[in-house]
Amino acid sequence: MPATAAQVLGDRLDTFPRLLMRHASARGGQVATREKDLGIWQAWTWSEVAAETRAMACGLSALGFKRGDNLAIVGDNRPRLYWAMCAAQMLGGVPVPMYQDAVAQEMSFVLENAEIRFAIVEDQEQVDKLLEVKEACPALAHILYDDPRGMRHYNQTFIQGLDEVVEMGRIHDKSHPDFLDGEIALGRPEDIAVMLYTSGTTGKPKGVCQTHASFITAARSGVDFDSLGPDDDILSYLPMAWVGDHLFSYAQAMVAGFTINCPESGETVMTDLREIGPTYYFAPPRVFENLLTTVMIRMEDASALKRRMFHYFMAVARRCGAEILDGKPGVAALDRQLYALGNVLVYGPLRNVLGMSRIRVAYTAGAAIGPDLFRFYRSIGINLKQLYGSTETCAAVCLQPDGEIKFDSVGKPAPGVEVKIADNGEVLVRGEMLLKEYYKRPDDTAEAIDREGFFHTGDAGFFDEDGHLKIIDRAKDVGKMANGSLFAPNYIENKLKFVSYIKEAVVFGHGLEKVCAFINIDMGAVGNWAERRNIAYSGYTDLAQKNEVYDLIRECVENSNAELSHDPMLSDSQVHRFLVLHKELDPDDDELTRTRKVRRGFVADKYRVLIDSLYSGKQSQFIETQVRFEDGRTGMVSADLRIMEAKTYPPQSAKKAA
Amino acid sequence: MNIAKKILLTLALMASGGAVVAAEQYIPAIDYRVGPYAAGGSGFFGGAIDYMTLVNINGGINGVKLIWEECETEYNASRGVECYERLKSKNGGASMVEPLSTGIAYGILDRVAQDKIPMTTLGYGRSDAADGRVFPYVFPLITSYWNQAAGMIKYLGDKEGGLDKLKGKKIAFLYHDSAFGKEPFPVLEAYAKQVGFELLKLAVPHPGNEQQSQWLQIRQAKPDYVILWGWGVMNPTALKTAQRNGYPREKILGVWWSGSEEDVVPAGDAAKGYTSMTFNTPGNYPLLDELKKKVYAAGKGNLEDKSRIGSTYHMRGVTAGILWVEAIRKAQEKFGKGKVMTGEQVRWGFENLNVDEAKLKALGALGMLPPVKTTCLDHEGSGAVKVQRWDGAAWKSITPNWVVGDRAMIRKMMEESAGKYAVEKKITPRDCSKEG
Amino acid sequence: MDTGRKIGDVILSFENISLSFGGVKALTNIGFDVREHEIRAIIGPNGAGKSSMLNVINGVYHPQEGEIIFHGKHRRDMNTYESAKSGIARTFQNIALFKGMSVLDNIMTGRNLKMKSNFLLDAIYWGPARREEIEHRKKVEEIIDFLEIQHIRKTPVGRLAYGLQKRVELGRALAAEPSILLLDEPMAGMNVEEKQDMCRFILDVNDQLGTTIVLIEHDMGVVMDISDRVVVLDYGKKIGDGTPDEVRTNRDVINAYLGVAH
Amino acid sequence: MFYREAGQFKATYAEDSQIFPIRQDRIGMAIILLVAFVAVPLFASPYYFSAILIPFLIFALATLGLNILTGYAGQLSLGTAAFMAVGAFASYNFMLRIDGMPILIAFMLSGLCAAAVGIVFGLPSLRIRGFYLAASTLATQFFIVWCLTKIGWFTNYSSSGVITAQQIEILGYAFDTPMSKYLFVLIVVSVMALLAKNMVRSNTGRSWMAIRDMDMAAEVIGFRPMRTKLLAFAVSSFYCGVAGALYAYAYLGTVEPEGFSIEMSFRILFMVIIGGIGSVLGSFLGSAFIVLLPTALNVMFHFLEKDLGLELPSGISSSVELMVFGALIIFFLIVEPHGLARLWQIGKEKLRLWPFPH
Amino acid sequence: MQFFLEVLLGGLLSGIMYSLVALGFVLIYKASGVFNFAQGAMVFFAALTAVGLHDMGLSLWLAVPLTMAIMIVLAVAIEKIVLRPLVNQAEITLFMVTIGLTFFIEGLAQAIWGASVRKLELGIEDVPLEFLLDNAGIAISQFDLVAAGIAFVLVAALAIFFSKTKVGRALRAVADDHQAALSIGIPLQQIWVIVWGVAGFVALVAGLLWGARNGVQFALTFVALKALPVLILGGFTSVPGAIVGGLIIGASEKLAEVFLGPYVGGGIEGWFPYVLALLFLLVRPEGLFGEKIIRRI
Repeated sequence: MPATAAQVLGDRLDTFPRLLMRHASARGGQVATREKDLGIWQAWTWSEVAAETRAMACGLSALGFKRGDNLAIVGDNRPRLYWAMCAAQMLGGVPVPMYQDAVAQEMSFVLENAEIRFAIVEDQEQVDKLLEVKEACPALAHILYDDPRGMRHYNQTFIQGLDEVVEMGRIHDKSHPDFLDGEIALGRPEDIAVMLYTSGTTGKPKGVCQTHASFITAARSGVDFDSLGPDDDILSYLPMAWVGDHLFSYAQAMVAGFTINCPESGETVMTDLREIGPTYYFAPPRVFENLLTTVMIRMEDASALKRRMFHYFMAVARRCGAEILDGKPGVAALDRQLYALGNVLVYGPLRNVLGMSRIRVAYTAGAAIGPDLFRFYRSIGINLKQLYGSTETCAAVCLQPDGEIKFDSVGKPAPGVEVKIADNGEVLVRGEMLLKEYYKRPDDTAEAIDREGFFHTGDAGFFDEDGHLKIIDRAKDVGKMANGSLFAPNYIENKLKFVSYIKEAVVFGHGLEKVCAFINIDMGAVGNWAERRNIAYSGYTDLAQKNEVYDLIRECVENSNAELSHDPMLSDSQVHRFLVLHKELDPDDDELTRTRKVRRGFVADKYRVLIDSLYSGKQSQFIETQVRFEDGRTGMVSADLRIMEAKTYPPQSAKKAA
Repeated sequence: MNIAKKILLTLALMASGGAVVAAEQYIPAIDYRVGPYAAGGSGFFGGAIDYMTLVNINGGINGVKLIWEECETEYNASRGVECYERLKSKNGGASMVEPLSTGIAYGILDRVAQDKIPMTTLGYGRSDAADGRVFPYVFPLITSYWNQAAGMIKYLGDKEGGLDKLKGKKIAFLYHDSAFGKEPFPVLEAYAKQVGFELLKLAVPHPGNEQQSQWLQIRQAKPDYVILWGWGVMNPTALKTAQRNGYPREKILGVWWSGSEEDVVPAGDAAKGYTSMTFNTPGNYPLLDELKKKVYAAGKGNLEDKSRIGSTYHMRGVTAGILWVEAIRKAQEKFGKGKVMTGEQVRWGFENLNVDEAKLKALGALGMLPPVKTTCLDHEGSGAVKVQRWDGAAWKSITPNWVVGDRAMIRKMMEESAGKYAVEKKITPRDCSKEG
Repeated sequence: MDTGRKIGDVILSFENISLSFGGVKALTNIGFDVREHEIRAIIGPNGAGKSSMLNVINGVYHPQEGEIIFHGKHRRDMNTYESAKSGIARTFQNIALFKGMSVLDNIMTGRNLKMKSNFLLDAIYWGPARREEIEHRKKVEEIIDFLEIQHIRKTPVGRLAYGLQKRVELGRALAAEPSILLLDEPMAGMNVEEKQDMCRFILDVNDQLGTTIVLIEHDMGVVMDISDRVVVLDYGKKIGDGTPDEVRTNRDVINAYLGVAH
Repeated sequence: MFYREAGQFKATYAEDSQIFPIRQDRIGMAIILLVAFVAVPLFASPYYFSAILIPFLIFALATLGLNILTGYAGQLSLGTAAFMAVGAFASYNFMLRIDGMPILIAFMLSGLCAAAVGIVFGLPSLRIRGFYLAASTLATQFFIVWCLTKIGWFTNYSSSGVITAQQIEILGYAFDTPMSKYLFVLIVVSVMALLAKNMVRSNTGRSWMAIRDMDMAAEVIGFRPMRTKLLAFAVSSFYCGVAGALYAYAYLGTVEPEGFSIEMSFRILFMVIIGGIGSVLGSFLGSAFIVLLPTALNVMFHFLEKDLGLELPSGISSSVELMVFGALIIFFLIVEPHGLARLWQIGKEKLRLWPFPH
Repeated sequence: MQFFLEVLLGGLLSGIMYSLVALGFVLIYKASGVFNFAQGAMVFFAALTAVGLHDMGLSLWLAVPLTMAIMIVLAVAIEKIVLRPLVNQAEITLFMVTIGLTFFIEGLAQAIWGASVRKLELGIEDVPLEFLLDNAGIAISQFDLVAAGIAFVLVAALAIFFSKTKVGRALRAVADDHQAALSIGIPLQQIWVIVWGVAGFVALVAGLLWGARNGVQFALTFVALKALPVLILGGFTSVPGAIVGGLIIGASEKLAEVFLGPYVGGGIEGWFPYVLALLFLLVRPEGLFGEKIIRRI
């Protein structure tokens, strides 16, 4: 096979199938994919992966999969599902990875929209979902499953095991050895490589069509940026339908030739992370935040001595850890010594138990990350960086270069990417990694990409003095206060949410005199805090209304106010009054989206009475709300909510200037 | 945590202990003061240490002071070996060792030869070790088990009016069922054959606190004498059981391990009139008075219970002390007076001991122990014993002279046995004619 | 393999089995049969002799009277080793796992009859012994995968929740690749979800591996749902035998047992 | 704390079922072996060899033997010393009566003799359990020592029943110094410990543990109780037999049957329990504890007396040593009823999860 | 025949002495499931304390009750310091802890009273009954008869204690089922103190009798070894078992030693009782009076 592969390839590494073939010939014996299965890390080398993928492609072709067809891929991160993407690409088709936890109805839109004929799914569960919507999607002609467990009695002819198809493909490949190479050769960089559906906060999902060229460009710039190579390991555990996973686990892996590692199951991700100890890691802020919370909670149970040691060295790390990681001068010699000691006693072991000992580079993206959180990881020696991007930009607009990490910016534009700020503050992007189009949505495409070829990200931001991009909010959410100053609710909310005690915050201020806020406390963190102080409480509602909790939250709000006062553009957005809600905002009550974003308008309407009280200067307000429990029943929660004033600070910019 | 640290610290100290070279003659005291045999251990080592204290008070051996260090073995062979190994190289090296335990003596038998440290086994251990050609470093001083057994038969014969009168008699041998108890078998069997008495061997399983069946057998067999070869709790139990079975204790003759106060006192009245062997003549001696005056009056006595001064074990310890000191003194005569002797030199001293009556008299111990004269061939040096009787309050000697059995016969047996050992261990016996 | 199970011939049958302990009769004149590939349930109130029946099947108890016909051979009783050897595996009413061992080791024990290594080879742990160990480990991992207990693979069984222990015990029995599987109240003490899982496993085993299953269970819903035929015992006597529907309408059974429930 | 397990993933079952799956453990073990085989011989004094290390290793081997029986197979035994005696006297006779018998073969054969005796005395275990079995094994203890005392042939008709071990010589090299004896014992013990570990982690060990944990279930899944129990008795006795031979040949040199007394059996049982039931590591820890503690206490008391001038009557200090020893056993059992091995395991877990508490 | 009778009687009387020691084991095992290895040490400690006090000038009538008080203090201390932290631990752990206790008690006894051997006179002469000796030619010790009498009184007292008193019934309840006992409100701790106290009392009686026989010395701890085969034979949990077992063991070991011993070199008493007990167990694994072990699965 290498011989033919070489012929096909030439030197053009411009499509993913060609990259795969190249790896198979250049480093055929090295491990390409691992999966924890049956107790051990099963491994496949590049040449095995190439062979499997070929066979799968041939099999698909034998079933009638043609150039231009879309292939739905549904399931957890399984090696064969990754390979299936490449198999589709070999035949000139387009893989459409879908969220595996979506319910059948949610799936049917994509299936219909993308005119899916072929679907490769993980297991019985996904097959069942597809069968549920099959009526609605008459085009769906073949469902291939990876895991045969429980599939014995599905005797519908259109349901087949992937094994069978691969076997069929092997025979097909043998009898038509040139067929697939020909198909691969037909592939062009400007072909659409993958279609990723964006969930979108409003409206129906849109299929973002990305070409081989754009994803390879995006991947390559990242790979070069951090000099990733075939010896790196990454844990592939994020949904395959998310652009982040596609960039890191597929595109970059194909470009750099590093190993992707699929966890055994959702529950074992943390264990598997620890076992593999990846050198390259990617996670949304939420994951890092949860990790930190568990670290802190687990440390609470430690003996007093150990706890003291931990906090002492964490203080040392806060003081100088990030600077030492950045290789900045000016760290006191004593601090360096202490940090080295801390590295033996705390940071090293901590990285180890988190499974991050071997990490060279870790990225976070997808949402804003709290500076404290960010600083924590960097200070214990994990090279965590932020990147900025979206599905439409192959998740690669800005990156933080090593040594130039700022906690509140998303870094500098990636090589080959042009970024400018529109007059209304919106961030505009141009470069090869832009989407080709929204699938079957020419209007939307035209709206998103202007005539100059700039993509409108919808985010508001600005460049700071060092040329780092700072994102403050969604452009459409940015409003004006009554006095005309900028009001960026998400920015303020995120600031509040970075405190571990606050889970959600909703601020109001657009067109108003001052800013007020609803707060949701974090049950875990505050509960723990309360227990340590022997504050008894019976549940969320009770805990939320404790005086001590209010004082705690006020402190948090005031801290955030103090920080805001330093920002010339946002110092008017300090929170004057707040209340702690009597219930947690919940997607089941439609207050949050499924991705846990606040539905601002809905909340404002639902709690109108509370907002009125906030602005009317009342000290408390009674409210009764209907809630939906997990089992579908509904009930009422009521409480007399206190409203509290928070201290605000005069703008500090004047001083700074002086 | 703290304890562990201390242990480490002391272990470290222990390891470094060997380096100090002292101007004192050092004797490790591998003793036992707890456990079932504590009475013997504390009495014996009490006596030996008391005597050494006295020697020091009197100015040492030509000015050389004696020092000693104790180590508790609990009569356990393994711990005894550890004690020996730990103590042997301290304070410039041990000059000699005396474990007062057959098991420990066996455990260090090879080691003392290798370390060139003489070991005395006063009245126990391998009898054939008296053959100094095969066992150059072992000294079963005064009387080995075999000579003692010979002495017993001799005494019984004398009692009957001649050894030949024992012909046709029945002698029961009631023994502790162990190496110790079986040691005199060859001698007794040889005598039985030679003299023509019937030997009835009765084993008492360890620890010997129940002897009903043995004494019933004795009651039925009605032997003329019972030789009691017991140890520890076996002794009072034997006497008590004899009484309850109506066997006259006057006809019971005990080995010296069955002849201490500790063996008879618990038996109470059942012991009155019982006889046993000893190699000390019970009584008071000027030496004991000196001990009381100089050592105990000064509060330096080793025994907690002063009434035990002069008791069998204590006197036996004093006896051991005398012999040790005399051996060192003898060695100094050859290798330099006032110097500290090495183990090898002390060995020479032990091999050339000559504690005669004049010497004993000078020490204030005339008659307390028989004269001892050792040679390269004979590491025993005496072979004499006495018989004592318990009168309900104290032991009284009942043989005016020292009793000695057929030493020639015993000597022959010893040489045979030692020869066999030498062959097994591939040892070439020394040629004593070449020894100076 | 292809189109599901077919219930085959009788492979095990009992005639007039009577068992007593020191005068107390546990079973009296019990007779029934088990067909290949079927799921056969034994039901009855507490103390009806259900567990005793299972104990007779795999040779823990030896009946005083009666005959057992196993694979066409007539015999007075079974013995534990032989029955294990001839492919009868079981679980126990009160979980009988090896508490000191991990889940993995517990299931590995189930494969002991398939292992040829001896203690000398084991001691050297090189060559055949090691190869064998690894080979069987693979099989065991498949069972672990099947029962979805990957995450507790190396946990000592003593620390597991009840439901999981039951699952591990089933795993141990499955490791022997039995032809007949005796399950003594596999769902006792489980919550609804755990019961559903267990049901699924039992059906899968029966279906995919063709294993004959003899089952004691209290949950009537489950029994009637999954079993092919049901024997009803009461006070050591058989009072009913037949398909779930037949049993459901049997007068004696209703009086003795079901009547209480419905 | 020292454990860095991230990235130590297992790609094969062979890797996963190693004795030490964690790299740091392997390194630790390598260091221990290096110390035992190189550093100790270079730096230790003869005292350590002959009074501490050799008995420690020999008792560790005997403890390992008993642990196989009691810890793994669950059969409580109090006759360990008797099996050691069989080993010691058997090897003596093999060496004595067969010319040119290689010592290692003699040890093997003596182990086999002990194993045979073990099988015979293991037969009651098929019916008797728990303390009843333990007390019954005392029959072994007394009977065997009695036989060795009574039957002259065993001791080559030595008048007192004492035997003197021949020199250890392999291929002309005589192991006659404390260090060489130590190395000899170390090699034997290391190899046998490895073999034992292998047994307990494979089917043999599982069969023992199955019988121990739930004998009825073990029987039902096809383990044969008789075979399993007797195998445990045989293997256990084999280990004890070899330990006994080493005790005679590499440690004491001259032994009497009474030396293998019931106290010794108890001592070994203490080692098993203090060290940790069902743990190979525990056998070594237990042996170290029981062998070293009295010595350490003795040394400490001497230290207190001599260097701190704490004058105690000589009898009392021995008694107090005994009391402290007893109190420490009680203390350790209260702190960790499952022995030192469990204590180490907990500590290791803590280190692995450091800085987290659990 | 007469000799046989003599051996038999002697054996039976010795057996009673064994039973006395075995009784202490049974009490503790029955009530707390602890195999108390320290029973021998307790016998030694009790006897040594009594004699020690007596030697200090106290009359026996004072020394013995005082010793009993000390034994109760010891029982309380053992319960508080040793047993309470180990509630619900495995049998073997509890067994082991009593071994630690053995060392401690032995050390304590010798630290207080020294290691020397002491004499104890109870005022009962240990001589053959002349009447029997003269008429039947059978030597039976007066002392043994008294000891047997005391043993029987003790057993009777214990039997009454167990069946008639409230505490005794509570003890039995605990023995049968810890949980049940707890649920009806019997404090386990208190029970343990009582049971160890009673065992201490039995140890004292055994210590006095054995001490008067053989002298009060360390070797008293060895009498425990004589009690073990009695326990195996009689069952760990049965008071009558201890008595009957003692009688059987005593008689048979004497008969074996006298009539069998001479053929095999003698000294077989050490192991014969164990082998006998072992053979017996093979027939009845739970001992003579032990509760039947039912293997349930």
